[in-house]
Amino acid sequence: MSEQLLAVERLSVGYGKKTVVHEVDLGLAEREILIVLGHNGAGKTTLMQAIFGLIRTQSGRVLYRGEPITGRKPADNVLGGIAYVPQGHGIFRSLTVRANLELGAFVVRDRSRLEEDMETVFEMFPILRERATQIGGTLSGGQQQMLAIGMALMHKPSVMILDEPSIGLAPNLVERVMRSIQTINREFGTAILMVEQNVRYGLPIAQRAAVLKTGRKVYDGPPEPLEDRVELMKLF
Amino acid sequence: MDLFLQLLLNGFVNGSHYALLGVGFGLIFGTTNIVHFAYGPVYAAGAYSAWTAAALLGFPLFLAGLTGVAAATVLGVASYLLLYRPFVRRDAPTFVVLIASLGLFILLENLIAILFGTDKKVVDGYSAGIHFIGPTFYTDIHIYQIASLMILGLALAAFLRLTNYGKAIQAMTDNADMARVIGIDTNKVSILVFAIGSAISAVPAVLILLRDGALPNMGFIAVFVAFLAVVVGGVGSILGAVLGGFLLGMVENVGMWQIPTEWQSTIAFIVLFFVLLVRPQGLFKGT
Amino acid sequence: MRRFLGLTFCAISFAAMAVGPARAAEGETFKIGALLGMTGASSYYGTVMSRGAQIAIDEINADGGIDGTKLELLIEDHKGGNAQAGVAGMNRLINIHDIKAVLTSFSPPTLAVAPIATEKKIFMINGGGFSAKMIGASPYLFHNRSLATDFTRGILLRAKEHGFEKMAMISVKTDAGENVREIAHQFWPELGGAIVADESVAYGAANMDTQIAKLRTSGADFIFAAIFRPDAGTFLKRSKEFGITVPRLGIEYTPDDQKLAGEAAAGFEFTTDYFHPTDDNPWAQAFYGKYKELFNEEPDYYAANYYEGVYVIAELVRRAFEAGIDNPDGAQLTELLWKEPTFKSVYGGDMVFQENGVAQKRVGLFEVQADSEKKFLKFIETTVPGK
Amino acid sequence: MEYLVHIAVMACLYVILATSFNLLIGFAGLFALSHAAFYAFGAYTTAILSTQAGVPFPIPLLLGVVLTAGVGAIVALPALRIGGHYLVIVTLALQVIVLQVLINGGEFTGGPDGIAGIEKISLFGWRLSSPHTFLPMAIFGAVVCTAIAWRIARSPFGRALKAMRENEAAAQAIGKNIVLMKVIVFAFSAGLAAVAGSLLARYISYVGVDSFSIEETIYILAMVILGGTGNLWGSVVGAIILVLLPELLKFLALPPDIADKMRQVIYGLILIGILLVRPQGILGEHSTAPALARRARKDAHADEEIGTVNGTEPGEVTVSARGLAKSFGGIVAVRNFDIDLRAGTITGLIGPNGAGKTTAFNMLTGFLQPNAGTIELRGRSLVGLKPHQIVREGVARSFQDLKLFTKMTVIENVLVALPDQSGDSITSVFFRPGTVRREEEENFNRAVEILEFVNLADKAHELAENLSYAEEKLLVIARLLATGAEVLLFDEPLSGLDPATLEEIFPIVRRLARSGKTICIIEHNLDVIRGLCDVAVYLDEGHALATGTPDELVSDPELARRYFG
Repeated sequence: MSEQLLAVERLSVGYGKKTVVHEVDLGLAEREILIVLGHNGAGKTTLMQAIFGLIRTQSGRVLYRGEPITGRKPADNVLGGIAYVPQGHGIFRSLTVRANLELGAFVVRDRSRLEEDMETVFEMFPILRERATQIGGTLSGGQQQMLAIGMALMHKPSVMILDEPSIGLAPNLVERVMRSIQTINREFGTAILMVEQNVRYGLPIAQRAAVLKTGRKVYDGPPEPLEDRVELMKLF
Repeated sequence: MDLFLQLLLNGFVNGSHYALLGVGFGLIFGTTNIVHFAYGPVYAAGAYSAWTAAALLGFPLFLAGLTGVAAATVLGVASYLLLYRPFVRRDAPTFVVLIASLGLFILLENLIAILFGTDKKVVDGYSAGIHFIGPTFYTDIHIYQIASLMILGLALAAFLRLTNYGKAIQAMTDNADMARVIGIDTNKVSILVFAIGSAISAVPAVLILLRDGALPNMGFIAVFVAFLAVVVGGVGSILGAVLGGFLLGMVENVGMWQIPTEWQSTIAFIVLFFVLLVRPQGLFKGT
Repeated sequence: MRRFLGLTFCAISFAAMAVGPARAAEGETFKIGALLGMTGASSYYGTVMSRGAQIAIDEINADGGIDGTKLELLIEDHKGGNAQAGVAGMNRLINIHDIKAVLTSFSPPTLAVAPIATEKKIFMINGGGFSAKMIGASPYLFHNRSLATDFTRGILLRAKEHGFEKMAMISVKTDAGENVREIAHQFWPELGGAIVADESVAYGAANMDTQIAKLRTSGADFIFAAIFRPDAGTFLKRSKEFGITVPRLGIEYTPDDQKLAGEAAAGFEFTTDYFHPTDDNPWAQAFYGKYKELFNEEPDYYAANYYEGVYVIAELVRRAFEAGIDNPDGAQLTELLWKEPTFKSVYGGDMVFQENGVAQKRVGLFEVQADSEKKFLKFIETTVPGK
Repeated sequence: MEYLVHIAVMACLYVILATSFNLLIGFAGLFALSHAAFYAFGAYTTAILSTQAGVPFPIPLLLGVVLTAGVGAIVALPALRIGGHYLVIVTLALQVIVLQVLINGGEFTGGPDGIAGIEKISLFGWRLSSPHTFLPMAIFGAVVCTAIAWRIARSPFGRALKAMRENEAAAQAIGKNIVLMKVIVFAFSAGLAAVAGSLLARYISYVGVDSFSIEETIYILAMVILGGTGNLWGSVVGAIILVLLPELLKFLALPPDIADKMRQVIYGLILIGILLVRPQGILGEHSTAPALARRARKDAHADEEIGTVNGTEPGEVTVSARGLAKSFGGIVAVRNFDIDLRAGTITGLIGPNGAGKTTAFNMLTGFLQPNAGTIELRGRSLVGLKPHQIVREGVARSFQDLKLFTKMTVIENVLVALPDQSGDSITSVFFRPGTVRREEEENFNRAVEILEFVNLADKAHELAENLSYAEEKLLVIARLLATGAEVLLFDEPLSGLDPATLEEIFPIVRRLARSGKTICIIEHNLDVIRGLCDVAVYLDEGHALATGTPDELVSDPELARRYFG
C-alpha cells in the first residue's frame, strides 16, 4: 500500500461501558476508494463517526497525513480536508438546495470561489441546478443524497467519508450515486472511505474492500474475491 | 365602526410589539432549544439601563436606547455562558434547564427591584406626538413599534440569509448534528443567538419605557407573550413568531370588540390552548 | 411525618437561637408589626409604607420613645396579597416577636389574618387596604384611611355636581378596583346616572389601548377610572393620547402616576385622603421634608397613612402606660381607643374613628393642574356607610 | 410556639402538593405545570360550598377531590397529543385561564376579593380554629395523601407509569394501555392537590386567587426537583426544606425595604445551585424490587417451567398472515405478504435493507395498520387491535433499538412486563391489596426465574442503563418472555454481538422454542440465521420471495445476488 492518507490503528469505539468496534485497523491511501461492508450492527457507522470525531474513541488512534487526529473536533477535521456524509440524506431539510450547498462550504473562508465550486457540483448533479431554489426536504430521496454529497464536495475535501449513500434508493439511483462517487474520486483525486450495503453497485467502484462483522474486521483486501456473493454471504 | 378601526390599529401595533418579542425569544429557543424564561428580566434590564443612561447620565434618547440594547446583549450572553452552557454540556434533561431558567428569572427580577427600586421609571421630558387618520388615533411610539419590527425583522432576515453566521444559525435550527458535521461550532452559534435575541428584546423594552414607563416585573408578561407567539406561530420559524405575535395582538384587541375586556388577559391563552390541541407544531409551520 | 416534624423543630429552634441577640433589648422596647407587600408586582406599596412607618418610629425614639420605652418595627411580607404569606407573617409577628399591634395592608391578607387577630387579641390598623369588605372583619381592626365607599361616593357626587349622566367606567381587576366598581354600579344609578361602558384592565396591564378605544367611542359624559398606581398614570397618559376629551374622574393619583402622565393628567379630578404636605400644616411638612431628604422622592398618602398609623399606636400605648398597663394587648388598646377615638392627624386637624372602625377623614377633592401638580378644590361630605 | 406549628401545618399541605405533583412529573414523566390550579379547585370548592351552602366538613373536601380529579382527567387530553415544551406551555396557559375565571367569577368566587369567613372544621364539637388544633388534621391529611401517592408509586401501576415515562412504545409493547394510565395519573395527582386546597381553605378560612398563582406552581415544582423526581420521600424532604428556607432566611438581618427581595434572590441562587450540583435532586430514584425481594417467599412458586405454552402441538400454525400490504405516501413497503409462524419453530426473516421486514413486524403487532390483508392468531383476527391488546392476545415484539426502561432496574424491567397483573388496575391497588401483594410476591419469584433463565439473575438490581451490550440483549429477551405471549417477534435481537456471546445466547432461544413458543427473528448477521433458525423466509421488495432452510437460502446465488442489491 502506498503512503497512508488516513489510517486507523487498533481503534476501539463504544458507548459508555459498551464496546461496539473492537481494535480495528484500517488504512486509506491517496486517491483510493475503500468500501466497508458488513451486516447491520456490525459497527460500521460507529467506526466512521469515531474517525470523524463525532463520538469519543475508547482506545487506539486515528492518523491523517501521518498526524494523530484522534478525537479532534469535526469542525477542525472539515477544515483539514475531511468531509463526512452521514447516513440517510445528511441535508438541512428546511433550507433550499442552494443554501445547503453554501453551508457545505461553511468553513471555506474565501467566498470568491463559491460560485465556481457550486458550478462543479451542478455539473456533476444537473438536477440540483434545476432544483436550486427548492426546499431540501421536498427533494426525492435520490436527489437528497446527491445534495448531501454535493455539500461535502463544496469544501474540496481530500478525504470523503460516506455512510451508506445508497440506503433507501431505487437500484437505478444507487448506480447513479455510485458513478458520481467514482467521478469525484477520479476528477478531484478525492480519497473515498465508504460504508455500503449495496455490494452490487458498491463493490465494482472500490479499489479495496473491508468487511466488518460484529465490530471486528474479518476481511481486508481486493474486492474481486467478494464478487462471489455466496462467499461474501459467509462473511455476513 | 370607528371603534373597530381603532381596535384594528391597536391590534396591529400591539401585534408588532409581541411579534418583536417573539422573534427574539424564538431565535434563542428555536436554535438552542432552551426555554429562556430569564428573557423577561433581560428585557426589563434593557429598559432600566436605557432609563439609567437617559435619566441619570443624561444621554440623548437614541444613545440611551443603544445602551439598553448593549446591556441586554451582555446579560443575555452571560446567562448562556454562566448558566445554560454547563447544562447543555452534560446534556441535562430539558426541564432541568427550564427550572434553572426560572431560578434566574426570580434572581434577576428581584435584583432589578433592589437596584432601581420599585417605583415606576419614566424618561422625563419625552412626550410622543399624536396623529390621527380620520377618527383613528396613533402616536409616535406606535409608529416606532411597527417600524422597529419592520426594520429589525428585515435586518434579521437579511442577516440569516446573507451572512455566513446567519446561515450557521439556520443550519443549527434545522439540524444541530448536521451543523457539526459541516464544521459549524454550535457553541459559538449559541452565544451568537443569545446576543442577537437579547439585543432585539431591548428594543421593545425601550419603547415600552417611553410609552408606559418601566417596572421591575415588566419582564414577566413580556416573556410569556413571546413564548406564546413562538409556540402559536411554530418553533424554529422567525416568520411564524411574527405571525403568531400579530395573531395574539389582533385577538387581544379586535377580539375585544364584542367580548368584555375583563377577558382580555386570558383570550391569548385560550387561543394558544386550542391551537396546540389542533396543530401542535404551530399554525404557520409545515410538517 | 415524624421525621419532618423533627426536621421542622430543630430547624426552627436553630432559627430561634439566631434571633436571640435581636431580642436583647426586650422590656424597654414595644414592638410594632407590619404586614406589607414587599415583593412582587405591588412591592411599590410595601416600600413606601415601610418607609413612612420607619420614619415615625425613628422620630418617636429620637424624643426618647414613649416614657422611655423605645419602639421597634418588624416587617413581614405578604407578597402583595398572598393569604398564606400573610398568615405566616402574622404568626411570626405574634409568636416570635410577641407583637400586640400590627400595621396591615391589602384586603386579601387582612381578611385572611383577621380571625387570628380576633383570637389572639391583636390590634390592627390598615392605612392602605381599600375594600369595604374589611369592615367588621375583626373588632380590633381599624382603618386610618377612608375606604372605597367614601372615595367612590365622593367622586360620584362630584360627577353629579357637574351634571353628568352617562358614565363610562374603567376598573382594574384587583380587590380595590372591583370594590369601587361594585359601589359605583350601585350608587351612580341611585344618583340617577346611567353606565354606558364598563371596561376592566388587568393589574399592571401591558396594553390598555383596547379599553381606552372602547371608552372613547362610548359616548359618555365622563369617564370614571377605578384605577390605581401604576395603571392610573398609564390610563391618564393613554386616554389623553387617544384624544379623549370628556372629563376624567378617579380616586388615586400618586407621584408615580404623576411622573408617567405628566401634562396628560391635566384636568383629572380625583378624591383621596387629603394628604397635602405643602398645606399650612407643620407636622405634614416636617414628615414631607424628612421623607424627601431620605429617599429623594415625594411621600404619597400611603407613606403618610403608615407614618400616622404608628403615631396612633404610640398614642394608645402611652394611654396604656398611663392606665398602668405595662404590656397592653389588642383588646386593651382597642378599649383605650374607644375611650377617646379622636387622634391628631398628619393630614392636619383631628381624625375620629367611627364605630365601623374607619377614621373618617375628610375626603378631599383635587384637580390636576396643567403642570401636572394636584390642586385641592374642596372637601366632599360623604355619608358614613353603616356596618 | 404557634408559629412553628403553623409552619408545620404549611409543611403538611406542601408535602401533599409536592408528592402528588411528583406522581405526575416524576413517575409518569408528564411535565404539566398547572398544579396550583388543581390546588385552587380544591380550595374554592370547599370555600364556596361552606360559605354559600353551609355544607359541613368533610363533604366539600370530598366533592372537591372528585371534581378536581375530573378536571385533571380532562387536562390529560392535551397530554395525550403533545409533550415536552408544548405540554409545559399549554398547562401554564390552562393555569392562567383558571385564575382568570376565578377573578371574573363575581359573587360566586368572590372575584379578586376572594372568599372570607370559611367555617373552621369542627370534629365532635371540637373546633379546629388554632394551628395547634389543626396540626393533627393537617398531619392526618398529609399522611393519608402521601400514603395514597406512595401506594400508587410502589404498585405495579406505578411501575408501569415509570415504564411509560421511559418509553411509551415499549410500554405498549408489553401490554400497557398508556392512554388510560395518563388519564388516571392526572386524575389522582389533581385530586390529591385538591385535598391540600380544601385543608388550606379550612385552616386560613379565606381563599384568594393570589394564593394559587403560577409562582405557586413553580414553588411546588422546585420542591419536587429539589427532593428528587421519581422519589416521594424526596418530595417530602423538598417540601419541608422549601417551606423552612424562607422562614430561616427571615433571620438574616437586612434593610427592611429590600430584605424580602434579597431573600428572593437567595432563593433563586439556591435553586440554580442545586440544579448545577445535583440535578437528580437530594434523593435519587430507587427501585421497589429490594423490598419485594425481602417479602417474597420462595415457596410462593410460579407453577410452570419458563416459557411453557400449554396445549400446543409443535409445528402447528399459530400466526398466519395473508396478503398484507402497507405503503407510505405511495412508496410500497410491503405488498401481498404471506407468512405462517409455527409453534416450537424459529423462523428467520432475512432480506436486504428496506425489504419491509420491520414494517411486517409492525403490522403483526398493531403498531401499523395494514392497508390490506388478514392476520390471525389461532383463527382469531388481530387486525385493528391496539398494540397492548395484541400483546394480551399473545403476540409480543422487541425493537431494533431495544427500548429498554433504562432508568429502571433489570428486575423491574421484567416485573413490569408480566401479564395480567391485577396491580395494573388502580382499583385493585386500593381495594384488593391482599391479592396485589400476593401477586407481587409470585411475580417477583417469576421475574427472578426469568432472569435466571437468561442468566441475568446476578444483575437483577442493576439499572438497565448500566448493562453491557450482551446483557441488554438478554434483558430484551427476558422482558419479551415476561409478557407471557406465546408468539415472540424479535427485531434484530442479537445485532452487534460477537460470535462467542452469540453461542451463549442461542441455547436460550432454542429452549424457548422447545418449550412451545412461536419465534420469529429479523437478523442481518447471517450467522444468527444459520445458527438459530429452523426456517427462513426471504423478503425482498415487500413480499416473501422464498422460504426454506437458512442454508438453502443463503447459498442460493440468485438470492445472494439480490441480497446485495
